Amino acid sequence: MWSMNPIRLLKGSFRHGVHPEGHKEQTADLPIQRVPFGSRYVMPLGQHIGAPAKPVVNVGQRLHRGQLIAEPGAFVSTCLHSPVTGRVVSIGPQRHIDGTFTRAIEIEADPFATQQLAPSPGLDWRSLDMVEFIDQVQQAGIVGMGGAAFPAHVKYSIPEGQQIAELLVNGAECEPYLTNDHRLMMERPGALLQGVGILLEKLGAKRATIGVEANKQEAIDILNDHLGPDQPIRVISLPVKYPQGAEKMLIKAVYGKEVPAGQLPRDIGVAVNNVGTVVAIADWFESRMPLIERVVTVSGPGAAYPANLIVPLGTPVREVLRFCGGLRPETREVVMGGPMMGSPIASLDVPVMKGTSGILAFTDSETARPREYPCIRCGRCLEACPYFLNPSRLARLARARMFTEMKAYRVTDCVECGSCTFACPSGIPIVQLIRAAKDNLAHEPRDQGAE
Amino acid sequence: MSRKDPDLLIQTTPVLRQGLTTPHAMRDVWLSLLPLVLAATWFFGIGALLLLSATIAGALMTEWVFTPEPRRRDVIRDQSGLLTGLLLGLTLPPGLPLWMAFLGGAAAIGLGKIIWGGLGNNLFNPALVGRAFLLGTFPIAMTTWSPAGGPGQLFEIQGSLFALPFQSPVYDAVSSATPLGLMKFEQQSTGLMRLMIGNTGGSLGETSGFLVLLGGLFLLLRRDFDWRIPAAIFASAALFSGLLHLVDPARYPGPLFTLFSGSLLFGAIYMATDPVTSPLSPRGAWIFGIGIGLLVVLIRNFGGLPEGVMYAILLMNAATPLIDRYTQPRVFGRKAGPG
Amino acid sequence: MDMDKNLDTYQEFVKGIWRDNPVFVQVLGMCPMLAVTNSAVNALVMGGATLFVLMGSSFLVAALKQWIPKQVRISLYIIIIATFVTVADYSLLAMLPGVHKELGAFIPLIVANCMILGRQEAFASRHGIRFAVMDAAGMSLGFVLALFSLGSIREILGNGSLFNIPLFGETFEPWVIMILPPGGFITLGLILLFFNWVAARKKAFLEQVAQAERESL
Amino acid sequence: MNELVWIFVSALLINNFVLAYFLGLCPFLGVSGRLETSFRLGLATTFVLIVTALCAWFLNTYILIHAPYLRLICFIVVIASTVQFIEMAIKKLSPALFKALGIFLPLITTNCAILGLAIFATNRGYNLVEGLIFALGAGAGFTLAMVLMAGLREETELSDVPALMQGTALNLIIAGILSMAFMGFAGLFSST
Amino acid sequence: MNQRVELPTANQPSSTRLALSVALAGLISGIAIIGIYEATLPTITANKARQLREAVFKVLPGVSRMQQLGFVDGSLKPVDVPIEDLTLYGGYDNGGRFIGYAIPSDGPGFQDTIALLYGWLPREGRIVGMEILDSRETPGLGDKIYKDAVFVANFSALIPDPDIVTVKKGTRSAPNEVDAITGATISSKAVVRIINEGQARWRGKLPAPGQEPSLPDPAESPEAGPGSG
Ligand SMILES: Cc1cc2nc3c(=O)[nH]c(=O)nc-3n(C[C@H](O)[C@@H](O)[C@H](O)COP(=O)(O)O)c2cc1C
Ligand SMILES: Cc1cc2nc3c(=O)[nH]c(=O)nc-3n(C[C@H](O)[C@H](O)[C@H](O)COP(=O)(O)O)c2cc1C
Ligand SMILES: Cc1cc2nc3c(=O)[nH]c(=O)nc-3n(C[C@H](O)[C@H](O)[C@H](O)COP(=O)(O)O)c2cc1C
Ligand SMILES: Cc1cc2nc3c(=O)[nH]c(=O)nc-3n(C[C@H](O)[C@H](O)[C@H](O)CO)c2cc1C
Ligand code: SF4
Ligand code: SF4
Ligand code: SF4
Ligand code: SF4
Ligand code: FES
Repeated sequence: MWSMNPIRLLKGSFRHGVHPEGHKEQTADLPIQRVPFGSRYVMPLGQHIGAPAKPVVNVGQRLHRGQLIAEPGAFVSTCLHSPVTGRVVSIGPQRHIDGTFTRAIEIEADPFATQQLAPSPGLDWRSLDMVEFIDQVQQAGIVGMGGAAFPAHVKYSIPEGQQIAELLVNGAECEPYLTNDHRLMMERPGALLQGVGILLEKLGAKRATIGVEANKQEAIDILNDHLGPDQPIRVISLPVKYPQGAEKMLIKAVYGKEVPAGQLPRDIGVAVNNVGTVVAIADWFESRMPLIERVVTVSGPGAAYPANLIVPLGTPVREVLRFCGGLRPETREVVMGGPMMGSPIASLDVPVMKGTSGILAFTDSETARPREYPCIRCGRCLEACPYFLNPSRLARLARARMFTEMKAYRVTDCVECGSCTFACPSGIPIVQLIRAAKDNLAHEPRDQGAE
Repeated sequence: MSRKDPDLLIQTTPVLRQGLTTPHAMRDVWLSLLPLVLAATWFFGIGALLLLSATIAGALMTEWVFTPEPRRRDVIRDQSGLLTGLLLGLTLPPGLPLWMAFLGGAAAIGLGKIIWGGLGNNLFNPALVGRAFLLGTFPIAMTTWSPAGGPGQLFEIQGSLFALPFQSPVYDAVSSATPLGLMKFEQQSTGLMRLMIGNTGGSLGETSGFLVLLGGLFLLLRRDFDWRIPAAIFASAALFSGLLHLVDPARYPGPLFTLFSGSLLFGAIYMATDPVTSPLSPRGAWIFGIGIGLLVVLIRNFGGLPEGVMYAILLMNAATPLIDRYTQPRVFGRKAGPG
Repeated sequence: MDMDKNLDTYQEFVKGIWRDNPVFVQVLGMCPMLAVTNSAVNALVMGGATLFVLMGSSFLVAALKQWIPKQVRISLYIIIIATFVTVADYSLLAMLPGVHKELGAFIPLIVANCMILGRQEAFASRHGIRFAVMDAAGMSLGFVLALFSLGSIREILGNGSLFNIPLFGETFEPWVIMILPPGGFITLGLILLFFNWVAARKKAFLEQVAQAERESL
Repeated sequence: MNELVWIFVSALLINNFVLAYFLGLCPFLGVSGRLETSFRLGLATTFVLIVTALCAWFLNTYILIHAPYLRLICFIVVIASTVQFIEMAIKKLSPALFKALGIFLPLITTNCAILGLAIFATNRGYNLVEGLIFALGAGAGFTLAMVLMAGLREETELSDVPALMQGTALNLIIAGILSMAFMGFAGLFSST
Repeated sequence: MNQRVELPTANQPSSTRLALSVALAGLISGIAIIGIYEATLPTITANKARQLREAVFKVLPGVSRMQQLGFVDGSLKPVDVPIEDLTLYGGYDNGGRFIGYAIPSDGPGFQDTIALLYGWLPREGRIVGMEILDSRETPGLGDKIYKDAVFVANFSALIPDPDIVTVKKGTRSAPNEVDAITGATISSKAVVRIINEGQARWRGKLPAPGQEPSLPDPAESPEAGPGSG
């Protein structure tokens, strides 16, 4: 089914994109450490894409680690579990990353608890049918850990008539600074392959591919060592380029195929998962551990001691940073996620969530914005945009507030990867303008409807 | 914790930027032109420096006067006005009176840039607008070429430079024909070696093919321009002139002469590549370059003028919005480009 | 006509010269204007011919307006205008053959000048003879003024002379482009720029005055 | 043959109706805001120019040799009514074509490019074939100028053009620069 | 402001009335035009004839009378209406003796068509004068083809054998060479080419020397009817 285009094979990647400096050496060799349990945990009810979860606990109720604390609010929604053994302190508004408030369950850890999960033999996943499997994934609260936090069980609900032929595991980790996926692949190859096995069988895919960028050669070697002789799993080394990890780019890089605009990978028979997601699957089915902790990279020039950490969800960023030496005084900005697509945080009180891959601290030298000059139409943004849009034009249209015209220029296809802004020598905040324009467009139909 | 949290900036990502900025690109271009300036001084005496100062002064003063206050510092800082003046100066004949050069610089910025809204908004190459204005205004002075001298004449300044404003120049020496003029009107070819080294008649900056290529190489390595544009110009000029040469070798010069004579190298490397006035998309860049090459061969071989690089670039500048419109890249996952 | 009551002869006359100048403000009748304004003489002759045609046809249209059926009025205006143009064309050919040669095809093209037809439709057909003629006179004088200023700028810079009288002596270096087509476009563009600038300055000044008055109250 | 090539190239590039003869400036400055419209207006104008060349030749050969003084009136009346007639015919025969081009016809018929073509063709004594080639070149040249202008103007809409320059002032300067660029075609094919 | 009140339909004029008013206007306008035409015709014709005569006399020194000749049915005859492409003017002295031809020719120049007239003495095989009738060459450059007396003087004694050729300024060395104008090479070459084309067009069509058409009636002043339009 997958005819490989020879030219694509030679190139082995998608076209366009940018090459930011990796800065991964700060943490690539640091083994994952566990952050000790603290006292206060905050679990926002909407830390995934879709409807917020509904609390099933009351204030004051005692919890043990891994206990269900909120159930899905809809099909596109998922469960939350308590990251610690402790007590519900409040259910109400808490700081969110963008500075607004969001409903969250606040938990006080029991200082004397061992914080051990009860040992479990796991689940006999082979006997589950598809409906039960999907239900289990939702029960485990698993969401995509590549950043989008899209509930995994929704991704696995393949509509009638579609067939998944290929499982693609996203180990690209193209964002600079981040090494959490890298370490995970090195340190838990067994779990990863286990998870791949489960997904292969349950999704009915014929083959799995783990796509890893070439700057993680040790991970590739370790995974290859762990691969059995006739497993339908292969590990592919990809040239380093941002945004290789964007799923459609990864598919292009691995299979040479384009997912048509407006469609999903599964429409061409591919399921894409981040390595973290796959490990979470393995953890649930092998040892019944729901998604209550994740690997986070703490790095950036403002971080005193960069590290790769296993962090219980809900841990305030402040606590994570304190564990690894805090921030340097020259820190100006803290970003949750990668430096290209992550979100700056307004307060160190926000908690680590399911989608948090990194906590990066930047100083003046990174955050000082270049002086803005007029667009000189150099075309660098065009050559950066992996979606082959015309960011220069989009930015000019956005400035002229010609939002409707932007639709003709396919502004809706933009994934906001930021490559264009990165590449622009005139310092034009292109992706920022695009985001603002998209906001405007999103509100437009409603306004018209009201008239 | 006793220590206070830092005041956190909230600046949307991406945090990182690739290092190059617009003033850097402009600086690279004028740096790469310095060898040409030196060569021009060597061949035409220090009068060349005066001429270049006149165009630059005309350009910068116009830009300063007509830019509203808050942006004045920026427009000087971005160095594009300096570049326009310098590039215009390098396309002028060595004996042009200074007042004309100053006027040319003013026209370049005034007509070519300010009225469009300044840097980035102009649709025609400002330096070439200035040159076209001068050529149309003073056709005789602009086609009177003084011969290239040597270091012996380094400190001799041609009297014609100092013609009073609004007055016709008087030339000291007999004017010399340029290689293209010789070719067109006397069917006389000039050797390739002389074209490369540059001791031929012609504009200040275009005479030494070798140095122009060297500057181009520098810009290529620094990735300051779109290499496709010069590549397409060279390829199409060579192809079309080669075809004509096959038809009638006596009448139409071959590809090598076409490439190395006149301002083709200079125009292709420094002026067609002006990012502001050339197409955005890679496919557009190819079409743009091929169009320039074709027009140059057309004008040189069939037109009334010996040289057509300037007109070819201006005409393709005019077509650039159309090229851009019809060469939108195909959007990822779609069958066609936008628009 | 009753609407004529609130008109003022003088006002109708001057408005065409500056405030509603057909070229600089309304941007009408550009073609003949740019094509022939490479010297002051050509510009004046062309302006004179236009003045003759416009005044004549405005007079006729205003005089005959009761008899002109609405449905065919445009055809009749054009016939009237074309007649005057032909008269102007032959008279010039007989009287000033040299200038006629330079103006060439552009005299007959006065027929197509939208300003003339526009005045018939917008003014002459709705007003009395006196105002129609005043309006036509003002508009044509405005047109002549525009042609003349453009023509003299182009001739002075492009040829160093005005009405063929050299102004700057032998060694003047003419700005050839001013006489060529690009010079026409660019000069008119710059004149319009100047008009915009004056208008903007005037507006700013009036606003300042209003502001000062408000403050002093 | 050579003569025909020169008539065509001259009307198309060297002596472009708009950029060198200043004919048809109203549509050029007024209707060139949108590329699509400009192109269609250009096509419609080319069509009317060709009709004009036919009419002019017919009138010159059969009528005006007897009554030269009726030239102007004849041109206007005959061209306008022929175009009117064709307009009605197109409307009947091909509503699609009418929608694409027909709406421009009334706008064009009285414009000076049309009349200018008739007068130039007469003054130069072109025969039928020469007249048609002249019309074709003039129309193509007009379309070229319109389309280039429209492309440039659409782009300036997104630029920070100073308020004082906006509108006709800038358009005239663009036309001036275009006209300068077209000077490069001077002498084209005339020496061969 | 100008609210137009639509007239009731009953008052609408009938289409015959519309047609009649247009026809009436046409009639009046026709009369006016014929009037001015008749009034100016003598002056205009006289002007044109004078201009033509002056040009012919200028390119054919010594000529004081002329007539329009056309190539019809294989021979050169006096004609009233010019024959397309094949019209020229015979020049005669006071005594009615034939001297030479003034040949009009035109062709593309640097900017636009150049129309010129040149004087040709068939007996001596010499060109003796050239006058530009119409051109749009660049002021200051191309217009030297008629403003530069030195260039025009090139054409006062030229032997086109076999053709005229243009040479670089100052290098004229043979009787068939013309010095180009520096800076206006194209225009100067165009003039030469246009004359050569004129020569080529008439080659073999001019009668043998001595057989030229004579003036119809030496006493009557010849009138060359200028083309209309
Ligand atoms: C970028 C550039 C473009 C030029 N374009 C033109 C042109 O279009 N026409 C022209 O006559 N000269 C142009 N020149 C100057 C000529 O190249 C001139 O120096 C050349 O050698 C022509 O000489 P000639 O016309 O006297 O033979 C240009 C120069 C440069 C540097
Ligand atoms: C610009 C961009 C870059 C991305 N980079 C990565 C990446 O490096 N690694 C990754 O796992 N997911 C990345 N993602 C998310 C993937 O597109 C995709 O959602 C994810 O691999 C799906 O797996 P998940 O649902 O298990 O997270 C990126 C998305 C975008 C839009
Ligand atoms: C604005 C302009 C106008 C020109 N006008 C003419 C012209 O009218 N006639 C002409 O032969 N050449 C004209 N030229 C062409 C140049 O002068 C050309 O270089 C010249 O013909 C070369 O001749 P040369 O070798 O004698 O200098 C013009 C050039 C320019 C730039
Ligand atoms: C590679 C490169 C080439 C340039 N070439 C020109 C040029 O030919 N003429 C010019 O006026 N400016 C040139 N510039 C400067 C700048 O882009 C130009 O002034 C803008 O057109 C002004 O808006 C160039 C800049 C770069 C980076
Ligand atoms: S942010 Fe959007 S426009 Fe910019 S490079 Fe990414 S996909 Fe393209
Ligand atoms: S990279 Fe920046 S300056 Fe270059 S074209 Fe894009 S927006 Fe304009
Ligand atoms: S209508 Fe004709 S004459 Fe009037 S301005 Fe337009 S193009 Fe010129
Ligand atoms: S009405 Fe016609 S002639 Fe008048 S301005 Fe408009 S387009 Fe030009
Ligand atoms: S690895 Fe590319 S953004 Fe996550």
